[in-house]
Amino acid sequence: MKKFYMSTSPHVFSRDSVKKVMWNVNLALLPAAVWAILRFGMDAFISMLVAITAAVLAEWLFAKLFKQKIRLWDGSAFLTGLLMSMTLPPGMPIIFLIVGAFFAIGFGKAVFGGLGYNPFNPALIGRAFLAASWPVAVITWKEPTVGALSSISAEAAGTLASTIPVEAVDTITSATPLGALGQAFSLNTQGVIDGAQLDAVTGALSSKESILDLFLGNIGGSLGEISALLLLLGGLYLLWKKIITWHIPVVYILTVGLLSWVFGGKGLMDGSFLFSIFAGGVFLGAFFMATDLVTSPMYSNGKMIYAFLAGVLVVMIRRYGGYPEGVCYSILIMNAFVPIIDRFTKPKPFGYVKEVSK
Amino acid sequence: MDFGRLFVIAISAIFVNNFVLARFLGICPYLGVSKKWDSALGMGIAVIFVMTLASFITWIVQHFLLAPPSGKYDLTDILQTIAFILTIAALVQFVEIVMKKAMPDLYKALGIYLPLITTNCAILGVTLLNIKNDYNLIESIVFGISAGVGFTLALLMMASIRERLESAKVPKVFKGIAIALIVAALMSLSFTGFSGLIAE
Amino acid sequence: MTLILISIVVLVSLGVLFGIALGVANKVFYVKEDPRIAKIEESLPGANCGACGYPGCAAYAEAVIKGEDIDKCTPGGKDAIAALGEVMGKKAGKQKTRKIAYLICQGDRELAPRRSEYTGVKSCAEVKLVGGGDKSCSYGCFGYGDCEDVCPFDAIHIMENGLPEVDEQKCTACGKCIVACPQNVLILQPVDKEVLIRCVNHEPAKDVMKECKVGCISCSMCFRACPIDGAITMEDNLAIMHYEECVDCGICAQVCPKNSITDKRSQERKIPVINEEKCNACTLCYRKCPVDAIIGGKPKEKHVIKEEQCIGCLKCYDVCRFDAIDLVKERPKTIEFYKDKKYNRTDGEHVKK
Amino acid sequence: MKVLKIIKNGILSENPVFRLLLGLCPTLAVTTSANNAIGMGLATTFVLVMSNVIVSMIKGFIPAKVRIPAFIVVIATFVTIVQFVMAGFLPELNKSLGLFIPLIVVNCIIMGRAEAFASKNNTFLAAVDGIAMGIGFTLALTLIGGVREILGSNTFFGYLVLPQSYKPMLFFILSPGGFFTMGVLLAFFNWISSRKKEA
Amino acid sequence: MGLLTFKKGIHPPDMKFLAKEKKIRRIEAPKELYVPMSQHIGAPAKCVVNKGDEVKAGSLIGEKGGFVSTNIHSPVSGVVKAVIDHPTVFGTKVQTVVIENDGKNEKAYLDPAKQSAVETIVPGILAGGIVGMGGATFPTHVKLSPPADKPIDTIIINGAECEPYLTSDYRLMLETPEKVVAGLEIFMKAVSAKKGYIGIEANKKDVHGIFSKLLKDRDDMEVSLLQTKYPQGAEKQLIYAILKRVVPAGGLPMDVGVVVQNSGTAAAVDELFSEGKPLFERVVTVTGNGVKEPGNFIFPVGATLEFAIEQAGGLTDDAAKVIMGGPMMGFSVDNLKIAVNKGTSGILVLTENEVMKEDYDVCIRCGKCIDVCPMYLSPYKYIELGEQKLYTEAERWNVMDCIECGSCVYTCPSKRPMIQFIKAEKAKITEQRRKEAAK
Repeated sequence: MKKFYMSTSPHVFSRDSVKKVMWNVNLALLPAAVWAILRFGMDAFISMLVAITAAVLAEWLFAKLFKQKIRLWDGSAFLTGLLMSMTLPPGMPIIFLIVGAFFAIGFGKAVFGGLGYNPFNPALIGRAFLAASWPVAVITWKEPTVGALSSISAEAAGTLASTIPVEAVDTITSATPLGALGQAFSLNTQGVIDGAQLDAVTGALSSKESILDLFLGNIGGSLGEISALLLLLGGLYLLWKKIITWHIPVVYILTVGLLSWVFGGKGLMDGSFLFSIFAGGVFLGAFFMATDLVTSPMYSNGKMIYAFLAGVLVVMIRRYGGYPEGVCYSILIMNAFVPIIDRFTKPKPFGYVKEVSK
Repeated sequence: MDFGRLFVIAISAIFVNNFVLARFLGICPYLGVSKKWDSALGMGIAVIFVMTLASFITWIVQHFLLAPPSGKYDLTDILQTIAFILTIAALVQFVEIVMKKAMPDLYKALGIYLPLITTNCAILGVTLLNIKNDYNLIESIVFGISAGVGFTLALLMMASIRERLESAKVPKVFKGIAIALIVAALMSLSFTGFSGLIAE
Repeated sequence: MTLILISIVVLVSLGVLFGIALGVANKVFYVKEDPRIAKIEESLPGANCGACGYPGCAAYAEAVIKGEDIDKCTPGGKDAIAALGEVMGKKAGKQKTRKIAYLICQGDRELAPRRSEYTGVKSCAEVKLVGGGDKSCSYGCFGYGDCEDVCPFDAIHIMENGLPEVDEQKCTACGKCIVACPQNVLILQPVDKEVLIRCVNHEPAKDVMKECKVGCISCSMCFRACPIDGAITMEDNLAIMHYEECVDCGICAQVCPKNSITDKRSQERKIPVINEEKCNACTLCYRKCPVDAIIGGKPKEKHVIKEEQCIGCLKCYDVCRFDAIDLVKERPKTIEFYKDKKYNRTDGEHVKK
Repeated sequence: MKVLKIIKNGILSENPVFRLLLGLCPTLAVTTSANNAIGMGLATTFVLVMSNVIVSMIKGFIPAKVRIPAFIVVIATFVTIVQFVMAGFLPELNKSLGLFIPLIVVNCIIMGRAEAFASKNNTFLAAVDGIAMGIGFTLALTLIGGVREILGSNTFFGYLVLPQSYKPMLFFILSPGGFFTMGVLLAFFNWISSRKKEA
Repeated sequence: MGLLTFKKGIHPPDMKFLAKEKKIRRIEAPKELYVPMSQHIGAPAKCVVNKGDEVKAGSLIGEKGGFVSTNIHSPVSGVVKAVIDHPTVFGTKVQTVVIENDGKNEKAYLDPAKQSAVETIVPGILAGGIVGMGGATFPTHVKLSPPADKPIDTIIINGAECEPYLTSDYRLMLETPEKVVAGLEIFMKAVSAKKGYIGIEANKKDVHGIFSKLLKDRDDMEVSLLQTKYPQGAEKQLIYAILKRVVPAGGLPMDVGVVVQNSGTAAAVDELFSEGKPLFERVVTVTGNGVKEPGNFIFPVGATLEFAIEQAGGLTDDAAKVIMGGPMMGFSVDNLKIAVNKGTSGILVLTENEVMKEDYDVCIRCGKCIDVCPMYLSPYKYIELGEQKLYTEAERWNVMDCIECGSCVYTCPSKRPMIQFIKAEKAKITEQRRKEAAK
């Protein structure tokens, strides 16, 4: 007699799978990654290649070591590697990338039982580990090899050169735009440049040209933070594919923008909204890191709380903290709060709230 | 009174120099009492309570007994450790006795955590730091409260993550304290993001 | 010198102050509690380290009073366990015959094949909810290993034939597998239990034959051959063994046409004969015989086995200290003596009466 | 024989750090270098031995009710002595150990041993136990400190170990590195003991 | 007018094209019928016939065995061949009357005249053995006997048929809409409800049009067009969609003054009251890519699945999974001897390629199950809790409110079997509650 298949209901399924989700995220990152390679050349390509290979290898190794299911090609390790390399500047020493990828996969993920159980975003853990281990390497920016634009638009640099001391210009223009802003503020507090000169810097940075450069990606910085436009495209793709929901990116970006506008400048309501959201990988964080399915809250109101607090942290760290960008740590810190947020945002089941009475 | 300074002290104690994650104080209860949310919460509240009281009383002991304002003698070096630990031990016991009688409900909820606090180095740490940093009475109390809040925060985060990890397939050798330490490491790594937030 | 004096004064005044405060507080706020808590607390190291999972020794002491295990204190080690055991009176009682878990189903992958392809959670409790399981026999062991999962002693494993096997050495009869088994095919029996009916299928013979090659077809052969009254009964298409009556003679296993009954000693089953020279008339075998098949019992009277009455349970053989019992003759499948009357199990009781 | 067993207990089978998980605060905080670790270990050992000895001597005539405060006073006294010695003779070490010297008072190992062992055994055994536990603690600390120092600053007791080209991972001497090293070592020892059981 | 709907839910491909155009065919009853005594939720009926008894179509063979229970009638005329234990879809065996069909088709219907007075409606429905025909098989007379403190003001006829593949209700409503309306009228009379709604999903616009026409001049009845979404036909969701009333958790529709009845039930009630015909046959969709000629048929209760599938041209070579009911909530069966019963709205056969065979994957906490759960639960959690056997905790997470619609599993990228764990947890909790109640 023929044997039939048996299972509980339901008997039909959507066509989603973990593999599809992960590769879709990778796909969404592709434009930004390609742009980074175009801008930084081989360095960027090698960075990505090494990080991805190391991550996939680490996945295999740790799965063997901890006797877990080996899931090499479902794209999750690939994504971790790619994301990690995109948070780092081009031209990182290869060995650092390998160590970072192994740490990210091994102790960011595998040690908790593999995909789905990690409380922290492994790619960011990898980055934070590298930042803690070799702090200098992580902020050693490289000029883009292709295209003639420096970290801030040439015009802005010209304005700066005419108003502030040369040595200050050098330190400012060689960094990323955000780094430049941070340095300008610290130079101001040190008394190297005065208030008017600070205004010139901030003015130059948040000028239309500069912001357009930021948006289009004509800047220096880490691989993934240079083109807000392409990241936005990728993010919209994810939204369209329903892999992420709007809650986290929208709330996160708005919070960062608004708070930067209020607190980011010299006085209140003096910062630049657009500058703050286009610079420093906010889009990368908003669409690809904070929304990481495993490490973000489960419920929509929780997602909004999470994104809001992360946004607050970004501005806090940028404005008052020791790091110029803050996206990485804001998300990591909020990752630690996710179980608590989940605990308090569980909605009441249908029938427990009297929504409409007769 | 300088509210700005108090705010800085509080932020510093809660986030930047979190007692557990940055200073390594109170690790034993941090790892021991973070298996369940409920006990973590109870422990946390008890710690906040005792830390605040201890900050207050040891400040008085320091400034009126060990090194009185008259400046006639200064016993800080010789007696501080003994005096403070005795004070804390007595305080905890006193609170326990009073609570048991006067607030039996609260005692049921928190009482079991009280003895554990005597040997919690975070408490002694707070009181010693109060003196070391030359805080005045108000600042000491604020520092005590915020250190407790910071401790509680770390404890609650740990507890909620560990509850989630209950269902995770953590490798056998890492089960229990080892994985908790790894979580603490990653948490501490995240909290390095706060570094430089407040120059101390 | 003055510094030292002041120190002493300060310290003493501190001590006195706290002493008085605490003493007064203790008097004023006195609350009664279980004295055993204090005793247990004393036996604990008092480090309040939290290793037990409780927030401090007092909390653990209270939990112990409420029934928590006494072996949770790692710093205290064995001493603490012993001390706690004393307070709680939780010392292990007299050792009875050790029990282990037995599987009472023999329907492995070949004898009782799967009737459908189950896709879902690999767990017996879960598969049972899907149309009563994927096994041909809906009473038997599913073999998805819920028992294996819950065993805290690693004593039970699903073998290649799809059935669990119990490790006699490791099993502690904790009963967790029995609770976990949704089919109730695991039972606890003494480790030396030899004969077991290994089928729980209540269906009529026609259905059972389709489902399983070793299933009980309720032919009643075992029931009829069994020499003991009430040791095997037929209930609802199934032979049921009543363990408190069964004497492990293994006759049922011999007659069962479907091999649904197993006997660990099936090869040895013979009728014993007492060697007169070696017999010491110690009455051990006489007392042990469950069916009164041994003559003797008076001093100096050597024992003789009543052949027609012997059921071959070999209890005498096991108990004899003088090697005076030989196994000689094949035992008949059914013993004539018990054909029309069953015997009441005696277990030495008759000696006293 | 008993002495040997106590020693083995303290160092291996009941190692205070890796087996009993006591005294973790200093274990994590001061192990940024092998030097600090050994300093902390020896200081703790001293307090441990002395308090064990005194406690075992006074155990007879201390009423049960004030036992704990009395022990605390004894321990605190020795800690104060250590503080003075450190400040006087090892100012550098004193500085890097900082707050954690007075905090030896609340190290669970000391209270724990006083309660669990010293208050039940004679002075000699108590002293042996103190030494064994102290050595176990010191060894564990040195191990952690060594690993962190080698990986985190490429030195061991201040001497260069790995070739210069190795760029030390600062991570290990930061606070997360402390948790991390301890966690991995703990897992490692779990693995060893689980293998032993199987063998 | 916007389409009415509830919150969350999923949009599976409806696959109704397979049998949508097929007219309902009346099938000659098979030679042998297996009529189980338990075709409804609640206590099984007591068998009142013996081997050898002669029965006619409509004669009583099982009498209700409790308050929540109902009568069972013979679907054909013939002889009782045996009373045996026969497997059902749940894997358990229940008492079943085997009837040998003599092909004469003699009738022994109830007297229709006696049944139409208001006070006799509910007893009449019981006598006719009517149950909810949407799949839940809850005895209809119980639903229509609300306690005095819960007056019913509205009756909703559930014509949503949100399960993919199934078309039996659709065909029924399309071909005999007047029966559905007449049934609704009887329901409203029975509980003196003032308003009646018929809920139709937007993928059945033609049915909506027919009802609109039929009800054009009536102001006590209305037909509502619902968004095509699963599980639109679940009671609580339907009530919310049409009336925006929220049935309290653990409560019944009668708590908000509503009774929901399936369209098939309405038609059956009409047949009972107009012809005196008790419920012994029903429209069944036999569909799926695993049968050769999908279609809609009227089968007598007790016809085996084997027979039913035979009528639809038989199984294809790659047929791999047989499901009684729809693909979302139906039960898979491994034995084609199981009989069609009063609740069998469809028989679905999936092919080898359509069956999920892979093992489920890990939870990546994407939260999709939460986004679709029409009961606002957290389905992912039930696997965590089920694996650790934390049943009390699961109860605290409101597992008992789950309606087992399967939306979570459908949408899960890892295909995690949440419904299976939920069913196990519910079973455990119910057992525990029963034990506590016994104490």
